[in-house]
Amino acid sequence: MMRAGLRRGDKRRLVPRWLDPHGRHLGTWAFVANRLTGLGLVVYLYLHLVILSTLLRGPEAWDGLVELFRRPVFLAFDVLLVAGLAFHGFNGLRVALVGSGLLVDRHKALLVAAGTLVGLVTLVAAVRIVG
Amino acid sequence: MSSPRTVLLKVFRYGPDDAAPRYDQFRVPAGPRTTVLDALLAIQRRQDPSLSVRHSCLHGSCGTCGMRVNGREVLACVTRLDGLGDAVVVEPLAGAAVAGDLVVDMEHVYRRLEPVGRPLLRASERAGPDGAEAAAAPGTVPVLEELERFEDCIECGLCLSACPVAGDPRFLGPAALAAAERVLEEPRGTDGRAVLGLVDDAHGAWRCHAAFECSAVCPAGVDPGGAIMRLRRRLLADRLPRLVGRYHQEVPS
Amino acid sequence: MATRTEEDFTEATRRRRRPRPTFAWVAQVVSGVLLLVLLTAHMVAQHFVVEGGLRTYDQVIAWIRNPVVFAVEALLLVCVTWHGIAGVHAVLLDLGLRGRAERIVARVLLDLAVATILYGLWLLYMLAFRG
Amino acid sequence: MDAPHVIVVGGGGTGGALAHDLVLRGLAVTLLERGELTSGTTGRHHGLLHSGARYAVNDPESAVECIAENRILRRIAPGSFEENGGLFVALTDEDMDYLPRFLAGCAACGIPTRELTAAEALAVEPGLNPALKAAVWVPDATMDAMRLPLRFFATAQRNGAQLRPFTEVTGLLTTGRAVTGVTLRDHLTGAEAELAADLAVNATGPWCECLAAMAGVTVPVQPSPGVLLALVGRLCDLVVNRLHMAGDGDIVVPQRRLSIVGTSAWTVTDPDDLEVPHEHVLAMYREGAKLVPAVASAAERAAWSAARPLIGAIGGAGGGGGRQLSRTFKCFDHAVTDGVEGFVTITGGKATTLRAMAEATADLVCAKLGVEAPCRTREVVLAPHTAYYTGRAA
Repeated sequence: MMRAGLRRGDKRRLVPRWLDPHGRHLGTWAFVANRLTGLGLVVYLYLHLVILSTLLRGPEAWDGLVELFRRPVFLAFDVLLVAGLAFHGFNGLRVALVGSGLLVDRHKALLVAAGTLVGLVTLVAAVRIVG
Repeated sequence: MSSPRTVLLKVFRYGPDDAAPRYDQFRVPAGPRTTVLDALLAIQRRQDPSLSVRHSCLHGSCGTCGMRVNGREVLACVTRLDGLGDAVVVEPLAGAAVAGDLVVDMEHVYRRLEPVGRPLLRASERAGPDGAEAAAAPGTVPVLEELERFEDCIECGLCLSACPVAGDPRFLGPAALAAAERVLEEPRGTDGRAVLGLVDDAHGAWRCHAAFECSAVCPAGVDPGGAIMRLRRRLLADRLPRLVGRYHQEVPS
Repeated sequence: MATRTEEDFTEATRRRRRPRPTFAWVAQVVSGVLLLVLLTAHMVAQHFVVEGGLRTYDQVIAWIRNPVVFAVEALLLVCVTWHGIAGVHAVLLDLGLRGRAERIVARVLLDLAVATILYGLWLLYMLAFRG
Repeated sequence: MDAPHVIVVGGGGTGGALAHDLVLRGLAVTLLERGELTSGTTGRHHGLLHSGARYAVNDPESAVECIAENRILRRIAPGSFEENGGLFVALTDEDMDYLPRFLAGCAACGIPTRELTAAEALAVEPGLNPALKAAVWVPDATMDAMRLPLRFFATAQRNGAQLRPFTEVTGLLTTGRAVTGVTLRDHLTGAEAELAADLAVNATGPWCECLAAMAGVTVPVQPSPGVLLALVGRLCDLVVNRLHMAGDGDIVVPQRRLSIVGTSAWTVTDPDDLEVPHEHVLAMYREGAKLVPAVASAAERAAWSAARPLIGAIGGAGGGGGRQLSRTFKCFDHAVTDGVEGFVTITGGKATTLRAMAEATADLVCAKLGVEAPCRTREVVLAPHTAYYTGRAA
């Protein structure tokens, strides 16, 4: 009765709020990208362990796998991997600084700097891997 | 003079007895100074009296008319239709229980603010127990400037709606964390240790992911994101010496 | 529906027994910074120090047998697992897990981290000394 | 269970203070408000806690009410005011001629003052027009127009009052000519209902004629809007008033990081239909800048109108007789004025006197219902405004 005028109700939320950065600022996009690259890298970590496990099965198994990985589609994946690592790393540095209360007023500039570094590293990696 | 411009408002509608929310469309005249709240009140008076909306001060100082307009958190009373386009989507704040239409239950804001012990307004130090007469000595108005900062918070809840992770009711959220930082900056007799303990939590200052959406939407210039980061620096300065074994009690100043 | 549940933040703040979350942050920052250094070493060494990069089974095994490499790889494994699992934990936390589910997830992730590190160390050991 | 049930119609400051007063006296209270609490006139005022000095010469009755309530509110609502004080600033020779009458008026009403030279005033408040001739310090203060009333609502709720925002009264239930309840519509659910009461209080401010008409009575109230202008920036720390007879744009109230310039006055019949005449906005800029020059170049945050409920020439409180549009309040027992039982109207007044208005009304309500209970609202310290939101039962 006391709350007669204010009952509860809400529209359903199908995806977590952080996964929907539409219309949001750069900071949220960076946060979402950091999460997605982070999750991707965790997946890669286990993939990597599985692949390295073929070393246990001797030279033939490994060398065959290495041949497979020299196909263009896997080289492109390598570039993507480096880009993801670079983003997560450089943006992570920014988050570590800002999130510890350092250079807080410069958080936007730091994001731009991180983005620039990611671009450079990815470019160099692409040239080296594909070229 | 051309005929007055009109704008199509797509307004979120929901009642406690409804199975699902819907969007109703209203066409309203829009002058250069017409605000989103003006338009909603015009709809309420001339088109659909059942539309529910919160408002009070009409100048962005009470914080009641927070809502999402085209996906962005704003105070409807100081947001002009001009420049928003010909179709404007109006929705209640996210992360709050919708009581009806654009009205949300603000309990989720105040439940977070209360434990921090945020003062309502800054009262200058010269106020005595008898109020007016004790304050009757002009010339001693303290210049607080920097310290005036947090009482700027109008408790509108825009930050909680904009924050990518404040959908979790356990997260203290930007407003309360900024209030905590404000209390620590100028304790005025409050127990800084208790406040520091309150925010040093996985759902406290450390839950923030530094997206700074709160600071982007704050209509009162509070910069909660920056305050959270300062709070974390304070926590690190307090806790780190213990981590490396040199325990010393640092009283937050 | 959306706002208050039985377990709101005031309850969360009452849980005083577990380690202060400040240390969780410090650990994530420290492991992240270490990762940046170790991963750079990991990648640069494998792709640039060895002419043409590590390719064949013999190259890889010889590489791992270097004690410095072994130590770096082992430390890298610990850091990346800690950092990654903590990140996944944060993501799952944002899904709104609470109570029993939250405790189960924390337990499973901890076990997973331990298992990952143990398996990785075993793999390194097998390759370096039994390969 | 057996306590008489009173319905308070109107969720402004007066209704909130009345609900607080009545539950303290042991009555069962339901407060109905068609929108959000304080969404009418209450939330829109400039946030001035009056010292009463503004009325000291012309309207001493209001002035005495103001200074008394100023002291009481600071006591029962600690933390709700900026202890900034106010200045009345003389800019012209005419203002200086008014100064002695002003000081005498304040003294007669018991309002503490302190005369300041131009240099002293500028030292206290550097934002002032440097061409001022003199100033008088008075115990004005800044309050929060919504959160101070919310403390009354919060306390009333804590003590058992049923507060129902977004619930509009659509009609009155009557038996003969006596009001016995209301019909209402819950705007959130769309549900309509009847609610019986031993007495209904019309606390709808400038809307009080609408409700009175449902009971077949009239109230001599004139909705009188004024334009207020909110500027970006805290242009002064003290409340700055013009030292002259009340006029347009003669006050600048600092409110957090805004500055509010008020106000103008005209009259309307429908308090829902308020214009914001552009020339009034320009007048606020022009007159406000005379007091605080920074007003002229400050960015506009918002301009809006608020309708005061001014009591017209018909009644006037306390023998005010034919005095036009006093700022004091009046409580009407419609059994006495119109022969309608169970219906009381409280109107007039201002934000500073909300508690006094409630006390007078509650005295009348209790007398009518045969309840003997003293007013306790002068002493009871109010709950924080946050309790209104956190204290509601789920």
